[in-house]
Amino acid sequence: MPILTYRDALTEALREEMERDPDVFLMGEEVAEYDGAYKVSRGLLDTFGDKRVVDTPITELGFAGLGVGAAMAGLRPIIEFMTFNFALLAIDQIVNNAAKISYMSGGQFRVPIVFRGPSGGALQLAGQHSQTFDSWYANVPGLKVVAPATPADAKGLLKTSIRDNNPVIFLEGEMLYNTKGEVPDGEHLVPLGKADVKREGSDVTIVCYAKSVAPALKAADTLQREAGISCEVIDIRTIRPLDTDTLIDSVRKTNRGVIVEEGWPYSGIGAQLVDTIQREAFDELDAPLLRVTGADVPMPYNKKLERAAKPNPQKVIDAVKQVTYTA
Amino acid sequence: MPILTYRDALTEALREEMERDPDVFLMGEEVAEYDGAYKVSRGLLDTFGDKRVVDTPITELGFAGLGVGAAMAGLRPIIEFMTFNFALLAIDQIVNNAAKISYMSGGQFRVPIVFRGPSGGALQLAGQHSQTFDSWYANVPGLKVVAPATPADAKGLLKTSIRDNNPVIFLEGEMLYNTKGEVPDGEHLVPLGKADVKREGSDVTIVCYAKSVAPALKAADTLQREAGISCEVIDIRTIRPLDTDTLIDSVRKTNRGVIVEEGWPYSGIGAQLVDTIQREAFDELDAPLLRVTGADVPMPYNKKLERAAKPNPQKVIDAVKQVTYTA
Amino acid sequence: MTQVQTYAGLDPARTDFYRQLLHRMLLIRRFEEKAGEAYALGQIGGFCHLYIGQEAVAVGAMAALRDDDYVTSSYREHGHALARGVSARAVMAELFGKATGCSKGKGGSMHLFDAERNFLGGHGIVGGQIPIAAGAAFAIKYRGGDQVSLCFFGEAAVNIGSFHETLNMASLWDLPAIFLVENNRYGMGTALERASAIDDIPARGASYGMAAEVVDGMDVLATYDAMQRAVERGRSQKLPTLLDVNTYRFVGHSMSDASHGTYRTLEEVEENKKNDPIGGLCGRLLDEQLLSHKDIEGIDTEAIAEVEDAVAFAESSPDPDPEELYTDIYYD
Amino acid sequence: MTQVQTYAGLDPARTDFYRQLLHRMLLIRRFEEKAGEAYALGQIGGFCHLYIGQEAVAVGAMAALRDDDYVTSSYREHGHALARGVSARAVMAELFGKATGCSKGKGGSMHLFDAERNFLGGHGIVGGQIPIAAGAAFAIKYRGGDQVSLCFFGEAAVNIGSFHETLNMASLWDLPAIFLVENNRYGMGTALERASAIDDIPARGASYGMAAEVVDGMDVLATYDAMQRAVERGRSQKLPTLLDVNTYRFVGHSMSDASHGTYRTLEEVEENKKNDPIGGLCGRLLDEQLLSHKDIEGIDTEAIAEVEDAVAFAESSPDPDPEELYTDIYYD
Ligand SMILES: Cc1ncc(C[n+]2csc(CCOP(=O)(O)OP(=O)(O)O)c2C)c(N)n1
Ligand SMILES: Cc1ncc(C[n+]2csc(CCOP(=O)(O)OP(=O)(O)O)c2C)c(N)n1
Ligand SMILES: [Mg+2]
Ligand SMILES: [Mg+2]
Repeated sequence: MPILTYRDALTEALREEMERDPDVFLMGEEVAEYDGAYKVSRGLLDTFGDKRVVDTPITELGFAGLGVGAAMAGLRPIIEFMTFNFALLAIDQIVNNAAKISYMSGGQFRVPIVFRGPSGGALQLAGQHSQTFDSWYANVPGLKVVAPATPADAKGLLKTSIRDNNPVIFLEGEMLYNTKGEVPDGEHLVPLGKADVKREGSDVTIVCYAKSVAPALKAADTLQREAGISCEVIDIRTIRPLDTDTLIDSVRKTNRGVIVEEGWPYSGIGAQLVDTIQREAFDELDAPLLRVTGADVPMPYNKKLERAAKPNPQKVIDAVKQVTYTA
Repeated sequence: MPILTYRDALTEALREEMERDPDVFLMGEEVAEYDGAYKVSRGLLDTFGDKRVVDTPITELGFAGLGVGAAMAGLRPIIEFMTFNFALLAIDQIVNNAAKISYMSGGQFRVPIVFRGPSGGALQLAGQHSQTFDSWYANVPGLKVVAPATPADAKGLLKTSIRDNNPVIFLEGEMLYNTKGEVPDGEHLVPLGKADVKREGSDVTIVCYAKSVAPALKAADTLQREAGISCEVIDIRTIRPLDTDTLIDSVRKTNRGVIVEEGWPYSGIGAQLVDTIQREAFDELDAPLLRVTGADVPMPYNKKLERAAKPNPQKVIDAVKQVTYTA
Repeated sequence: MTQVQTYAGLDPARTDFYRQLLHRMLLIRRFEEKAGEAYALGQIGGFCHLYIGQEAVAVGAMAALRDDDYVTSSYREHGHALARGVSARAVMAELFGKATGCSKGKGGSMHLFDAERNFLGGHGIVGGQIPIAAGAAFAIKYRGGDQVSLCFFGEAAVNIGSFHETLNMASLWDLPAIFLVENNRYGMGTALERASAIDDIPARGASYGMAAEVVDGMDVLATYDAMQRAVERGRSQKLPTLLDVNTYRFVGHSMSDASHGTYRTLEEVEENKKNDPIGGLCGRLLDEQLLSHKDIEGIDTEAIAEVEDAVAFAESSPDPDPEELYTDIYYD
Repeated sequence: MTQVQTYAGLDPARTDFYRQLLHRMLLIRRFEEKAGEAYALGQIGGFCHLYIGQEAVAVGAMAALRDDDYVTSSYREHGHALARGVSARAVMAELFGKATGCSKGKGGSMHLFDAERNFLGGHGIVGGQIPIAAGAAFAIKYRGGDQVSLCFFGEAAVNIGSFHETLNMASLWDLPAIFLVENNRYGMGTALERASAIDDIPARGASYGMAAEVVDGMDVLATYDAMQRAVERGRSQKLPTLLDVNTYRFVGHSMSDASHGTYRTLEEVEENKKNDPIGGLCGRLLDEQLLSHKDIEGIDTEAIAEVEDAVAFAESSPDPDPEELYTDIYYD
């Protein structure tokens, strides 16, 4: 299988879907002439022209809403947010229009649109540029929320998202763009709503997605090696709809769980996973479910403070040791 | 003690704080000449004039941000959103500026501002006007989130919020404005971060706030009367900061909990409460914690569907019976 | 660029067309009157924003459109839906929350939709529909079609960000969109001049290099004419237009708002009612003897009957099935 | 209303003032050059947007202000902070993320703050600072003061909703605000005319009934003069002003953007560099013999020393305590 970066995998997905369906277009700030602020749309303007790869003014609310209207009129827009921090300005269009128009119209209109871009922190981007609102989008009925961790999933999930007839929030990671991995050749589609067991194990279930997969796997490695603790690592991949079955099956087996996410703790994704797991597998739990989250602070600029604010393998290890009472 | 409506209690709080501190002003759509869309600011223009009671254009992002700047320059703005549905347009200013400026400036600037208005559903207002984003605001470090259920708390918490040196999201309820209750005479301040045990009990803890307090209390009544189940009902009142101690103490006693909220389930407030409770009181729990939430759908217009989508006493009763294994 | 159009003389050969316009306006008027009654009876709930006084705008504007054009509106859209050809039955049933409504009872008064008629909805967030309409115009251009996308919104919406962002894009990209400001001079209780630094709405268009026109929205034919120019500009030149259509609502903002008292006087309302768009058209048709009093009465009777039929239909229609709570969240 | 100001002749009596302007511009230039180097060395992280080429704007504008006026800016604000009098030490230490930085190392390059100097910050969301500046202006008016509130933002920000919403309010309410568009002709890689339906920024002001002026932002004295008029309008008439200050950035948008190649040519950049604002002022001071080459060298040496001191200070300053992660979230 070819080795691709996460970035190139996304570019391939965009290219293939634009080739496949002339109704698919890409719109956003700097996506065309500049090849994308993070170069995810590299080369697409050359191939598809400025009708289908459209640079916008700095007008998040406007072009997000324009995408919704274009989708209602039959197109399949892909709206790039330079980062999802800026999507706060557009969130009214996402929540009140994209997510609700199918329902409010009694199913007459569909809104097949993908909102995509990097989400979460990178390095020293400070308070306004280091946030992730995964749990907000997941909160909203009518949206689907996808957050791939690997190049293969980036490609396969983006292709599926573009073909979906509903609004999809597609959360990428600036820190993931340069990561590499095998990506299956040819048509590669990954279904929404299906978790991926990244590593099998028997003692503790570690649930993670997107950027938190790497520290989770690293922690699992270390724990196996140093403490003989066998961790099952589950990458949920799709936040909404959630693959509850895979989670519950795993916890039924391990009787313990740790959830890792980049976002803030209060009512984060992990909170919902805890709620779901304790409800469905109460009797099988041998310890409280623990969470490793981003620190409950605006992201500081200073490198050391920032590092301390983020999830890392050691924090996962500590949590696993706590739930296995080996701390 | 005088009996006041929730609306009049809020008006009194506004009036008293505006009298007390000339830096306090009220701004929003229709707050002045129209006395407020829901008449919460009735009479304030007459008393304080249009310098301190300011009608705005329909410009949520703009006047929310203007409030932040005025607060940085030393005033204490109260920004009314006609409803919190419209605050989505302003959420960038709330999250990126109001919540973060103290931190990003290394504590040099304070942003003493209250964003207030009705939140959540009323009657048949349909998808775009029947939402509550409590869990979104609670997710954000730097904000405080307050949601009073009674006239006394409405007054006491609003006064405290106005005096707080930090941004406060103050969630009122359109369906609560006409409810009545005793309000202590004279200076009445309720601290933020302190839950209120609305009813003592020993078998199950029901956690609720704002509009969900009434169905919780009704359910508790019925359960006591008809099934002999004794429910402790806790109104958290302040969503952030959360009075964890009161919650945990109660669950340690009852060993069971049900959480009631109006919002959508995925990563709602209840999810966080479940996370907190199972973590802090794991060994004391005799049943999974259950949640009663708004249905996971955009709010439909039809009256019966709408009714079915909201929490009600019967749903609380069912959940309590489940956690007491008496269903 | 900024001029008030007045219409000069009727064309007898177009009497049928005038009759249609009159019928649509009367249908809307009678529909809204009934909706008000049904609201008082509790048959309609929620927010309900009547269109009485503004009928000439929807009817005149829509008469200039083809079936394959797109229309998007605000929460004050009963009239737009009816003028677009959505049946009185489907609209009334929607207000009653019934399964037979044009949004299956899920949308209600503020969220009327009709996919067959490219009616992209009633929207409840002020300004929220403006970029949506531009999106439909973008799709037209993308496909090389010659339709236009018409967007209705109130004059208070010109102060919100989405208006600004959208007009800039529409002008920058030459989208065949028509931004029709229904300027009834108030946004709820706030008069235009208390919310807008300048009350010259076409000047706003100029700041995007967009053609703009002031239109007498109490005159259905003047509205129709101005719209024809805008439609032409969209269809053949692929350019957007901003229309400042002056009108007046004879009723309160919504059912909970009195028609006068707080923010405008009874005199002002009465003065404006003298300029009733329906009375105006009737007067001219009578003056030029294109229709008789009896003809007009006949049209009105027809409209009343249609509305009564719609109410009966709505009353006898079923509520949505309880399971409908969980359908249509996703489109399959 | 729309006119380019050109400055006619220097006043020998004001040589000290010119010297100060030159010093500030050189300080910014040298500071930014060093910041670029420190970034390359990994001493500065994150996004870092240099101000090289635009120095006359910050320095000319700020020279027209009093200490009790307010200033708000974007992420490209190193120059604004320095021109406002924040010490090079405090700014450099902030870029280094140190506890001694003007935001205690928590804000970084995009979030410089200085409460003592009413410097309301560097803001990272395009347009996000515009309503904040209006809020300070509102506070001034509320208290009956005669200060003004100056807001810096780029020309690409004029297309965003908050610009529109804020300018309407500022004009409607007569707020003493100055909206200064630093028009460097590009928003990242997008030229003004590819993002704005019209490139006439003062016309945008007209649509709010706001006084507007085009200013040569490569000329520090022209900028100062225009600002004086705007300040006067704010202080005595309590009216807002929109300034379209034409400038050019000689460097890339941020450290990861090349100065030329993708969206502008080397020739264009070189052509604009001939119009260097520092060279321009030096040339005139030399021409009119107000300063000698040696004077200028002395000023530059001083600036370089100040920057080197700042770097040494930043390097030797401590990181914030680990506990600082959890302080300042709330203000007590
Ligand atoms: C963003 C937003 N803010 C506030 C409201 C509440 N609101 C509903 S209609 C309205 C007035 C709108 O006036 P205008 O645009 O002139 O339309 P009209 O009602 O006159 O048809 C307001 C403030 C809303 N729906 N959306
Ligand atoms: C709302 C928002 N959208 C996008 C960005 C990303 N971004 C940062 S700077 C910039 C260009 C701004 O250009 P301009 O306003 O002209 O200022 P300049 O950088 O030229 O000083 C963009 C698109 C952002 N920070 N905020
Ligand atoms: Mg109006
Ligand atoms: Mg620029």
